Parts: sequence; structure tokens; C-alpha cells
Amino acid sequence: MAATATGIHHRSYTSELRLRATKSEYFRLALMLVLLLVVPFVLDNYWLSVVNTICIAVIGAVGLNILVGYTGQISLGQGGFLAVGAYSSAILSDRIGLPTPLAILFAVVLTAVVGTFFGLPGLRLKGLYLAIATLASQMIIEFLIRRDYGGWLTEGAGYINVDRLEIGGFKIGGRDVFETQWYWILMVLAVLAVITGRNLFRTGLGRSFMAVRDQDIAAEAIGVNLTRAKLTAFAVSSAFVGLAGALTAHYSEVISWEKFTLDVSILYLAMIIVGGLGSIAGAVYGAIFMTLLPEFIQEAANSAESSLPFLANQLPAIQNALFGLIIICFLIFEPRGLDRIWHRMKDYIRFWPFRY
Amino acid sequence: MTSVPDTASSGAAPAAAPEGTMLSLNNVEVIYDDVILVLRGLSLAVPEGKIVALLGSNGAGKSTTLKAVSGLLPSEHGEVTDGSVLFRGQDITTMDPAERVKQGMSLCMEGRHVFEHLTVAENLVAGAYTQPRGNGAEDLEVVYEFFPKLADMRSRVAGYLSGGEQQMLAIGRALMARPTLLMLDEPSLGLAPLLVQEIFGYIKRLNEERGLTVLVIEQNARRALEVAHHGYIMEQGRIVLEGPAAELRENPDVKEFYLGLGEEGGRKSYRDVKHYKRRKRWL
Amino acid sequence: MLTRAYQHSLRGSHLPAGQPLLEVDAISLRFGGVKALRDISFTVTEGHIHAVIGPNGAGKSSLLNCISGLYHPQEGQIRLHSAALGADGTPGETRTHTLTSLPPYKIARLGVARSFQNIELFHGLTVLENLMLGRHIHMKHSVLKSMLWLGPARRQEIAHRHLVEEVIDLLQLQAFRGKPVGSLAYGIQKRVELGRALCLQPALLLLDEPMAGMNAEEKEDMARYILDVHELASVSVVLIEHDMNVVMDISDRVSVLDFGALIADGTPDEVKADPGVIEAYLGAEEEDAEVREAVVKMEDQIEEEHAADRAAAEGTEGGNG
Amino acid sequence: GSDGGGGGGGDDADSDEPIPVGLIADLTGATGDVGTPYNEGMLAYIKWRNANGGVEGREIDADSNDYAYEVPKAEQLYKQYVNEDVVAVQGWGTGDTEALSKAVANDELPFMSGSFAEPLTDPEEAPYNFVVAPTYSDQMRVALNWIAEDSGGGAEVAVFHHDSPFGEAPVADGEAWIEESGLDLGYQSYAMPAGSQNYVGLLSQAQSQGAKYVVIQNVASPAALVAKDIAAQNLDMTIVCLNWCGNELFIDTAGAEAAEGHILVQPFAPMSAEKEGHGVINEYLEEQGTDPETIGTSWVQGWYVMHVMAEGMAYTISEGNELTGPNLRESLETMGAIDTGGVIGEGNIEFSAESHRGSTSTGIYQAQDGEMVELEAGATP
Amino acid sequence: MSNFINQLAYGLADGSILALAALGFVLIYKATGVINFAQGEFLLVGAYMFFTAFVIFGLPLILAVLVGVVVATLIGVLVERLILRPMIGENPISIIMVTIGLSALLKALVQMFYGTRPQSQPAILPRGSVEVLGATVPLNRLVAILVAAVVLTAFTLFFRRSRHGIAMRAVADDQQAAMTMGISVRRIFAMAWALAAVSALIAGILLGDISAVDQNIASFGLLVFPVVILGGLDSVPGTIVGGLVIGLVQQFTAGYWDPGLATVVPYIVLVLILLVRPYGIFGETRIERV
Ligand SMILES: Nc1ncnc2c1ncn2[C@@H]1O[C@H](COP(=O)(O)OP(=O)(O)OP(=O)(O)O)[C@@H](O)[C@H]1O
Ligand SMILES: Nc1ncnc2c1ncn2[C@@H]1O[C@H](COP(=O)(O)OP(=O)(O)OP(=O)(O)O)[C@@H](O)[C@H]1O
Ligand SMILES: [Mg+2]
Ligand SMILES: [Mg+2]
Repeated sequence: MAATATGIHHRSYTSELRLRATKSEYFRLALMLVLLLVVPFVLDNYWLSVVNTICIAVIGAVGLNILVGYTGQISLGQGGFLAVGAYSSAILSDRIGLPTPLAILFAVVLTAVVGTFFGLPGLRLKGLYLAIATLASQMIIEFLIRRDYGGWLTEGAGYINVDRLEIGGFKIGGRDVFETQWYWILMVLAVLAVITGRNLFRTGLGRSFMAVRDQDIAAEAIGVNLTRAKLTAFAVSSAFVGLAGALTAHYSEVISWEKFTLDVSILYLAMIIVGGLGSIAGAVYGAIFMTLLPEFIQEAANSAESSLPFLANQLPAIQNALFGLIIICFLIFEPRGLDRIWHRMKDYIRFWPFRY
Repeated sequence: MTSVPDTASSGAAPAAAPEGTMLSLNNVEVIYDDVILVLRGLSLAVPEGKIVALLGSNGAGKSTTLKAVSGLLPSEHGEVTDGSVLFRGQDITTMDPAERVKQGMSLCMEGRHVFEHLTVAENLVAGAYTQPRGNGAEDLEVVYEFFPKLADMRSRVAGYLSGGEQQMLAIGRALMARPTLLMLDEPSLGLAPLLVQEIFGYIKRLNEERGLTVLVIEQNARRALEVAHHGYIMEQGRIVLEGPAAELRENPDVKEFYLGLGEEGGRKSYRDVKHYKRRKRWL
Repeated sequence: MLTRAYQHSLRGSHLPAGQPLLEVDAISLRFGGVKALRDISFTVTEGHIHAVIGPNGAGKSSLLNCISGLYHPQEGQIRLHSAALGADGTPGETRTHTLTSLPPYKIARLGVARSFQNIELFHGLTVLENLMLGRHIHMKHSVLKSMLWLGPARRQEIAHRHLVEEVIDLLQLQAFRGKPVGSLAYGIQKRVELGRALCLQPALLLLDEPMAGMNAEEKEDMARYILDVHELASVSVVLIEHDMNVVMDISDRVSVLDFGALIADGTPDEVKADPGVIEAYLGAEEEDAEVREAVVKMEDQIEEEHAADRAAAEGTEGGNG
Repeated sequence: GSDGGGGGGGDDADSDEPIPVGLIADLTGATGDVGTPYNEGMLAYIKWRNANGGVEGREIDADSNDYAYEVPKAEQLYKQYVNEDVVAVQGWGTGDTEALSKAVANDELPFMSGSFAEPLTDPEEAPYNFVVAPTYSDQMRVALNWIAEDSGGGAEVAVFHHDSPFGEAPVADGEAWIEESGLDLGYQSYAMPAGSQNYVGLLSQAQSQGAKYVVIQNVASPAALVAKDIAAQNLDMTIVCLNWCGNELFIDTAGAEAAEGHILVQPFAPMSAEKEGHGVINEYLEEQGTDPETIGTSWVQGWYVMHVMAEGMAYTISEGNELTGPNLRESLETMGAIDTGGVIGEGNIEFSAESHRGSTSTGIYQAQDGEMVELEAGATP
Repeated sequence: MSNFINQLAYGLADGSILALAALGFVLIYKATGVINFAQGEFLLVGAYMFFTAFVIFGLPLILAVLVGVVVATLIGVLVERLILRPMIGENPISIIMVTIGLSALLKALVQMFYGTRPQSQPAILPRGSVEVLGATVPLNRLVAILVAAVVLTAFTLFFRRSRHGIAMRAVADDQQAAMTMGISVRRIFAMAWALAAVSALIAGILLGDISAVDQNIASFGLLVFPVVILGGLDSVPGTIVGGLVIGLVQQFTAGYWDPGLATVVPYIVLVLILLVRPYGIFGETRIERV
């Protein structure tokens, strides 16, 4: 029985297939909901902007995890795909004049198409060879938007200013309400991304992705069309990433090539690894962790500055060193990420006080 | 025959191993992933110059026992949390696995584990890593002599060999280290009957001619108990039965569950087994 | 005989028993200089358990790989026959598919399911998920519906769950349903692999050493599972196995390979007596004289024990479905 | 950030609160070699100013953080500063300046940076950006004028530029300038691949073009590599470095020998040029016990960019206005010239409501014996 | 013609240094299956170690190189011991991430001690140039090619001749099985990292001399990827071929085409090659048989 460990007996498949079963799970859900609802009322604009950044990162990380964590196709091209989403949505809405939601939708589709195209090498390449091939897609896309041949992207400016978001007559307001209004949009989208991501992996399609990851020969032998599964994974993943990119464009209101460098690809990879590969919840934890970590390090550095003034000159380097060190230590401590830590904690509490 | 009751084995630890014991495990407890308790106070002894068979159903912890002896547990998130492993009287519970090989023990792992990208010859050379160069060439010939098939395939890439060919290679490779204690984890897995017969013959020969001590895990209990001097039977991480091989062969439970024989010692046709048997447990 | 009534048939073929199901026609397979298969021909009959035996490296697994499309023989053809199900439930028009020109996943879609010599399960997934993956070819996979979950996707999951649960029942995997397969004992994994293949509702089941690494008792279980599948669902099976007792006991026909060539093909008794086979493979191994004698006694004893266990099992196991 | 120590005697009617300013600096990123001294110069100026009466008696409270040349991080920092109610922001690179130009307009926060791109001078485009030095384009124009004069006409010019909008910023304007002012110069541009270990490929292309002059719009390290390659190839070419490579780092990295004779267009006078405006810096350095020799051009840049902003603040307060972003912007546009003692170009920085171009004049230097030697003090296009 | 020779010489020199940098990368991959994203930072650290010994401590050249080698070895071993060993047996992606963390750490450490300003270091390779078929080929590039050739040959021989070569490959294939052969996985790992650090040190010294001792050296590390993929992730001869190909392709792109393209052309070449040979030119095919 799926849930023997928790001592639950399901009376129907419907109930077993539910994501949540126990009281405590429902309790946690309720707690989460309340948390999400009160956030804009307790945080100031700055921290709200951090939360908004996290929401976008969640969408992108869920997308990347679909590809890397669930389908086993390592991608270093995240930055490039974010750029495709961001540029296409910005151009479609501001220059071509499509209504923004439609522009975002098109951007999502376009990114899925581009992602699928760059996924083609994945049909022949395995593992790290594929990872490096996606690195090539990152470099090529980055080059194209940086070079901006003939100003086809930015009309020579090198960057694109994006108009303030307007959806069917509703326009995001000024400084005071900007973050709050964006929060509602981004939070809802992030939650939707998480839910659809979760759903995907309780159905046959998602399972076939995981089958490709675990044992591609056996997957073929049970009738999974590898080509289709891999390309679908690239498309679905890129669609999420494209959404994150488009939202980046409209939320930050200006885009330039420097926002979509390899560092961004690596940051996203860090999110899903630190969060937990092959886990939607992991992508969420990772997005939160990797966004907050520099904030906390900076806070710590700022408070250290007054107490240790002689370190002042070294602080930026120390912050970077600390960042590297924390990632290393974290992965040594738990290579399988935050999601795993969370499960271990739950197990520990469940079995307490027994050790086994 | 000595039948060890379940609690007694985890109770008092045999203090010092008797004279002539090459390997002994005392009350060994192994945990995987900090939570999965697999060996629950296991004790066994392998006398010098003898062949010992370790039998038990799937998941009893046989392979885990060998991993504990050869020090492979840490690489699988496993850990010996209690008890000790003594090799020639020396405590090796926490010794580096490579060091153990230098001390003279050699393990042929379950599931073959050949070096896929190396050729057959390179696999064998890797097996002689701890040996001075001179020995390698000599031993190579011995192995080829025993497995002529390997000699034909010496420059083939091991990963493409058939299952049984890989098994031969794995056994040959283990011998290249010139062990004094050879541990074999299901050596007959996937081997054709003729070859199984030969391998056990060879084990016996090595034992008789060179005094090699052997600890063998085997599902083909009949074969194993034929060549072994002594046998242990494991269930759920404990030794539940032990004794001289000849005695074990006569034990009705062993007959039924490991030899596939009835009380009377006859084998029945698989076609005639009408029902799944509920496994009889000693525990 | 088991009496339990199954809702679903695990058999994916509608050919009448006794018809040729799979024809291996003069195939040869080479890897560089290695001749893995040389001009092999034989026919698998619908409703048979067809064993393939031979020394190590004889080409048995390669043969299976050719059938399931993972290897492509340089010469020869492999043909699979299928029959459409007529309106009245009787076999209709037959069709022939040339497997040698199809990719593996299409062959799987024709109902050729298999297990592997070195268990190839999806180790990150649970038993249930592995088995559900066996249903892959019977399910529809729409991205949007999957992500939305409500409605069609969920109904489909539940519909296929019913058959999977039957397989779980049949193979007695109830206790492992939610466990990740990676952490299961070897024997159970083998059983899950069989289950995954069964969930495909195979027309032809290919098993590569399903009993390797098992003790006598587990082998008996496994043999029984295979026979059940065969007897209850009339699934045709191609079986590779080194344990001669198993092969001789349960197979209808045996093909023997040596050095890539077919050296014998016939009923178990014919093959067993073939001097070429004895020399190449079996060795002069005398059957235990006592074996057959004990059979009758065993049966009674087991019958009793089983009845008792069943009673006990019913008390502890709460199935859900 | 620098914490405001003791309070100075405030004579302002409204407030004697410290003035919060946000600094976005590259200390550890790709341009950390110049970003660090630039930031240090700014912080030094603030320290000096606070110690010397502050801005009309009010201290400047700077929050300075590293963004490692990563634009998303710069945006994050900017939001943090907005939240801290800063009245102005000092940025750094082209990327962050572009990324923030719209936000600072929305939030009405005057913004200066080390990016001197032409579009930033247009208040229509970027109403809150102020470009303190002559733009890259103006520097390019000055460079081309100088080349035309030095060669006596008829020379070929190769422009080597960083392969990005930053690098390309002055390229088209340069070409237009040749046309416009009827200079007799050939002109061709080449993108410099990042991370290259030699520029012999570009040089050979420049050679086939017949170029005797190479204008470089890039940072010091790659420019120095070009100088080394020219020396190794015994080519007869003169480099004209604009702004970010027109500094002592270029000379040090290339080595005095390879740098000899090359031209540096640098709007901010280095300490060695001994302008009047260096006096305060020398005073300050003496107090701190720092050797002026170790002070680079970027440090001086930082100091005087901060100076311009501080003067704007002082003017706002002295006019009796509340120190807010819009008021600061208005002050900068209307206050008239800000004197830099000859350090920036010919010395005066002046903005207007029509143009946020602070100056069009720049110094021209030549590398001689490892030093920057002034050829011309206030060259204008 | 002379121009061509010139480009060739520069391309080969860059290519040889790339091959050296890639060598360390391949050694680590070969023995431990780890993709080392910190390879660029290894070059950086190498260059600064040598700078410290040579300029700051004023040691004679040979001694400075030796000190550099010792320190590099030490760093390699330490990195293995403290960071990679606890990760043995983990998912390769997690290990990649650890090396990314390591790269951030190493770079930050260099910044802490040396700042971000380029350091001036007196020339160590001869500065003049020789005329070859009308081309002015600088001596320092020729020496760089020579040094790289010697080091690469030495490494190749070491792996051919010594049983460490086989042991290394065995470890890469199956760590557990290697342990049962008495091969000390830890020692092999430490050796791989130490050798990688040493080859990075040599590449770093060469790079520092021909360009500058500054942070940009680290970005050279990224080019290692096209190099190793081209040659095959696990092939020592492959690094040489890959290094030279990438070096020349870049050089000729810059010399005869659009110089800006030189940054992406390696990646385009890489994708093209992978489409024809999915495991690079000399890479080992992953064995998948069932
Ligand atoms: N690395 C591991 N992590 C977690 N659990 C493990 C691990 N290895 C083995 N186990 C568990 O330990 C138990 C004993 O495993 P072991 O492999 O020792 O059994 P065995 O007696 O060798 O069985 P078999 O006959 O199938 O080889 C099994 O239940 C198995 O699931
Ligand atoms: N992909 C491959 N590449 C090269 N050689 C192969 C490949 N697959 C199989 N072979 C070779 O073909 C021969 C037949 O192998 P196969 O696996 O079919 O044998 P088998 O009969 O299944 O043996 P076993 O009983 O040992 O599993 C062997 O010699 C093997 O080395
Ligand atoms: Mg085992
Ligand atoms: Mg086989």
C-alpha cells in the first residue's frame, strides 16, 4: 500500500491519488495558504521584491527541474531560454502591440519551440555531452542578443525598455503598490506552475520522462518513444522557462543581454540541485534558498562591517567566498538537497523517539 | 548440528576467535542510510583453509555481510554501527578497503561489476594491482587456462561481453590478487550449468591445492553445500542456522527451502508446484 | 489452479493457439568481428513457453535484443503475426509485422514485452509507478490534460490502475506497492520486472534469465508466476534460463544456441537427449534419483500449508481496489 | 556602507539628518580592477566631505554594495536602496545603468554612473541619468580629431571595441563624425572577442586595412594585450585608448615598453597631471597617510563624480528646498557650472534641462616611460 | 602567407595552452567522473601561486615553479580530501554543483589576497621574435608551444606506461569494484586532482606571461568545455587535438573573418562535431548493453 508508512488506508484510487491525505498535510496546506495571503501585508517593498524575484525563480526552476531532475537531460542553457521568453514577450507587446497576456502566451510557445530545437542534440547525446551542448546553446543565444545584428532586437539601444504591465485596462501602479500588485500576479502564477508541475508527474506522461531518465533502453522496450519524450520534456520545460523570462521582462521593465548570461544558467542549476533534483517542491525550496542566501550573507556582512572594520575592504570577496563555501558544505552535508532534508525531518519526527 | 536461536546470537559476543580462524564477525550490526537496519548482530567465523557457504533468501543481508567484511559499506551510505570484523585476529572494522585487499582478502562482487570500458586483459591486470609486476603475467596465464573463453576475448571491451562471460571475468579478476581469503558473491549467477560445475570444482581445487580459504554466497545451495566444509544460513540479518555442510544437507528445512527437496529428499517438478509457498521463517 | 476471476485479460494477442506467432527467419548478427548470431531460424507458437538455452555468450540475449528491436541483425527477418479481434470476439484478419525494420518502441506497441538479464527497472520510481509505466502504450499522453489533472487524466490513471492492481495481486507485490524499486531485494525486483512486462498486456513475453540469483524456493515461486501467466492468460513466452530443471519442467519447446548457431530445436525431452546439447551445454549431469519420488508427498504437504497461509494472509492484508 | 559618525552642526532649516545615497559598485566582478578604485574614490570623497562640514552641514550616508557586475544583483540592490529612501544613486557599468534608467525615472532618483553612453545625456530618454564626463562618443570624436591632426590626414583608423553595446556605443557616432567634420580618415571597426589571449587576428585585419591608428573602446587588460601584440609584431601602429583603458592600468599591464607612445583619451586628470582640483585629494591622502602614487585614475573619477552629486545636493539645500530626487535633478539642471578644479576636462561640469551632458572636453595623454603625460588638457570635439 | 604563418603560430600557442588546461579537466573526469567547473579557477590560482613565489618572494624562476608545483599539488589534494571525497558516490550533477561552489570560493580567495587589479610580472618567457617565412613569430609563443608539448607528452606516457593509468580508468568505471581490487580510490582521486592542479599551474604561468596576471585568466577555463567535448571527455590525446582545433579556429576566425565571432565559433564547431560524433573525436562510447 502506497501509504502504509503513514498508516493510512485508502478506500478508493481517487483518494489515494490525491496529493494530500493526512490531517497534518491539510494543515500544512492551510498554513501555506495563509502565509501566501499575509505576505504582502507584513513585508516592506524591498522584501516583497525579493519574494517576487523568488516567484519568478520558482517558475523557472520548476521548468528546469522538469528537464534536468525528472528527465535527466542536464541543461546549461537556461539563461538563453529565459532570454528568448523575455525578448519575445517584450517585443511582441511593446513593439508589435499585442495585449500583454497574449504576448506572454506567444513568448511561452516560442520559447518552447526554441527549446525543442536546441533539444534536438539531446536525441543523440548523453549525459555530460548534452550538458555541454546546451552550454553551446547558451553561448549562441547570448551572443545573438549581445551582438544584436543590425539592431533587430533592441533597435540599436542595446536594451529594451518594457512598458508597465497592463492587463485588460488594469495597469500596475507606482512605487507604493508596484510590488504588491506584482506579488499577486507572480504568486498565483508560481503556485499554478507548482501545481501543474506536480500534476504532470502523477500522470503517464511525466512517468515516461522519469523512465527516460532512469533507464532509457528499458523505457524504449516498454513502448516509450524516446524522441518524443525527450523533445516533449524540452518543450514543456522551456515553456515554463519562457514564462519566467517573459515575467522577468515585464516585472523588471527593462531587459538587456547582461541579464541572461551563463551565470544565470548556473544559478538556476544551483537552485534545483540545492533544492533537490526531480522534485517540484525541491525547485521551490531551491529558488527560495538561492535567492535569499546572498541577501542573508549581505546582511551578515553589513553587521560584521561595524564590528570588524578592518575587514571592510575584504567583505565583498568574503561574501563571495562564503557563498561558495555554503554551497559546498551544504551539498556535502546533503547532496540530495533541501527536499531530502525536509523528508528526513518528517521521518525523524514521525518515528520519534525511535531511531529506526 | 548447532542451531543458533535468534536472540542468543545477538547476545554475548564471542570474545576472541578460536585458533585458526581467518575471519570472524562478532555481533555486527549494519545500517544503511542511517535508518535501514540490515544486519542485526551477525556473528560468523571462517576457519583458515576451509570453504564456508553463506546461504539465505533474497534480502537476508548476505551481500551486506561481505560488504562489511571488505569495507565497501561507506560507499553505499552504509555503516557498521556495532560489533567488529576480525581478520587474522586483527580488527579491520574501519580499515580502508584497499588496505584489506593488501592484507589478502579479495571479493568478487555480486552483479559482476567488471570495468566496462577496459578490455578483458586490462580488467585482469587491474585485478593484480596489489601484486608485484612479475606475478601478474604468471597469474594471467592461470586464469586464461581456467577460462579459455577469456583468453579468446582478451582484447574485447568488457562492457560488451555476455552476462556469463562477465561473470567469468569477475571471478578471474578476483583471483589475480592472489588472495588468502576469497569471497565470492553468487559466483554461479547467470552461468551455464556446465560452467557452474567447473567453477565449484575449481574452488575446491584451489582450496585443496593452495589452502585458499573461501567464503561463498550461493543460491545454488546444493552445489555450495557439496563443496563447502561449513555452512551458515541467514534470515533477516541474523544467522539462524549453522553447521558442517554435510549436516546442513540433511536438515529438513534446508532441504525444503534451499535444495528444493521434499522431506524425503526428492525434487519435484516446477510444473507441479501448484501454489506459492509461504516462506517458513526461523524467526 | 487459481480460481480467482480476473477482470482483464493479460494476453495481448488474439491469434488462435497453435498458430505461429513469431518467426525468426535466418538472422545473423555481427559486432565487428564477433559473430553473435549465425543464420538462426525458429518459430514461436502461440500459446507456448519457448525456452532458449545455451552456454554463456552463445547469443541468447542478443537474440532477444533482436526481437525487441534493440539490436539490428545484419541479415534475416523477424516477423510477428497478430490478429485483429472480430466483432464477435473471435480472431479476425491476421497481419504480419516485420520487427527487424521497426524501432523498439513500436515493437513494444505490437505487444512484445520483455524483462532484462540485469534487472533494468526505473530505479528512482516506486513499484506502482514502474508497473503503471507498463501501461504506457495503452494510455494517451496530452501535455495539457496531464498538467491540469482534473478530468480525463485522472480518470485514465484510475482506469489503468485496475489492471495494474490485478498484476500486483497476481504477483503478490501488494506489500511493495509504494516502495522505490531501488531498495527492494533482488528477487522482488525480478518480479516487478515481470509485472511491468505483464502490464503491457503482451502478445509475446520475452524473459531473460528471470530466475538467476534466486534460491530454490524463490525459483519455484517465479516458475509458478510464469506458469500462471501462461495458464491463466495464455500469454506466449520466450524464456532464457540456465536452470535446466526449470527449463525442462515448464517449457513446451526448447531452442539451443551455441556460438551463435542453433544446434537443436525441439521438445524438452528431445533436446535433453541430444548429444550435441549435452556436450556443449548440459554436461553429463545425472538427475537426482530421489527427485521424482518425493513429488507426491510434497504436494500434499504444500497444499495444507498454503491453505493455512491464505487464511492468515487474508487477515493481515487490506487491499485497496 | 559608510556609517555616519558624529553629527555636524547643521545650519539647514529643514533637517540635519544624514543624506542617504546608494552606491552600486563592481568590486569583485568582471570590471573589479577599475570598479574597486572608483568605489573607493567615492567613499573617500564622502568621508572627506563629511569631515569637512558635510553637505550644508548634513552628512552623506552612503550604502555601498558590490554587485559583481551582475545586472540582476544590481536591480536587487537598487530596490533595496529605494526602500531605504535614498535621494540619489551612484551606479557603475553600462549594464546596470541601462537596466535601471527606466526605474530611476519612475522613482525620480538622480543617477550617475561610470557609463558615459550618448543616449543617457538626453533627458527625454533618461530624465534622471546624469553623465558627468564627456560621452564615449565625444571621446571618440576627440580621438579622431587628434588622429587627423597627428597624421596630417589620410590615415586609416581601426576601432577595436568590446563586443557589446558598451563597446559599440561610440562606433557609429565616430563614423558620422568623420563625415560631418570632413576628416580625411578611413574607418573600420572590429569587435574584440572576450577572453582572447592575443589580438593578432584583429591586428592583421587592421593591417590589411592599412591602419596606423587603433582606437580601443574596452577595459585596460585587453587593450594592454593589443599593445603587447603590436610590440611583438613590430607593427607601426598607435593605440588611442578611450576612457576605460586610458589609464595607468593599461600602461602597467602592457609594461612601459609596450605602452610607450600610445595615446590615452581620459577626461579625468590622473594625479600625475597635478591639477588644481587634486589639491583636496592630496590633502585628504596625506591625512590618511596614503601615497598619492598609488591612486589611480578611476579613484579620481569616483571622487569627482561624487563631488558633482554632492554639489548638487548642497545647492538644493542652500536654495532652501527639501532634498528630494526631483529637487536634486532640478538643482543639477539649473545650478550652473560645478567646478572640478581642472580635473574633468577643462574643469567645469554643467547640466541643463535640455542636456545631461556634463562636459564635452577631455584630456589627452601619452604613455611615456610608463607615465601618463598630458598632451592636451581640455580637448573638445 | 606570412600572415597565415603568423596566425598559425598564435593559434597553435593558444591551442597548446588550452590543451594543458583541458588536460587537468580530462584527468579529473577520467578518474573520478567529475566535471570540474573550477578548472578556470585552478588556472587562476596557479598563476597567482607562481606570481607570489616569483614576484612577491622573489624566488629564482626554477625555484618559483617548483614551489608552485608543490603548492598546486597540495591544493589539489586538499580539494579532493575536503570537498570531493565526502561526495564520492553521489549524483554527478550534485558534484558538478560542488565544483561550481569551489570555483566561487577559489576566485573569492584570490580576490581577498590579491585584489582585482592586474598584477605586473616581469617577463619569464623570452620576449624577442623570430622571422619564419616572412612572419614575425614571437619567441614566447614558441616556448609556450614547446612547454605544453613536453608536459602533454610526459602525461601521456605516464598514463600509457604506468599501471596508474589502468587503475584510474578502473576507478572511473566502477569505484566499488576498484576498491575490491585493492586500488585506493582515495589515492587515485587525490592523484588526479593534484595532477590537474599542476597542469593548470603550468597553463596559468604561461597565460599570465603572455597576457596578464589578472582575473580574466579564469574565463579561459570556460573554453575548456568545447576543447574536451571535441576531443572526447575522457581522452588525453583528445585534449591535444581539441585544444589545437579550438585554438586555430578562434585564431582564424579573428584573423580572417569577424573577430567577434571568435567567442561563439568554438561552440558552433562543438555542436557540429557532436552531431557527427556524439562522444567527441576520441571519447569513449558509453556502454549500454542489456
Ligand atoms: N545501499 C543500500 N541502501 C539501502 N538498503 C540496502 C542497500 N543495500 C542493500 N539494502 C537492503 O539490505 C537488505 C539486504 O540486502 P543484501 O543485498 O545484503 O541481501 P542479500 O542477502 O545479498 O540478497 P540477494 O540474495 O538478493 O543478493 C535488503 O533488504 C536491501 O534492500
Ligand atoms: N553490443 C555488443 N557489442 C559487442 N559484442 C556484443 C554485444 N552484445 C553481445 N556481444 C557479444 O555477443 C556474444 C553473445 O552475447 P549474448 O549476451 O547474446 O550471450 P548470452 O547467450 O546471453 O550469454 P549469457 O548466458 O552469458 O548471458 C558475446 O560474445 C558478446 O560478447
Ligand atoms: Mg546479494
Ligand atoms: Mg545473456
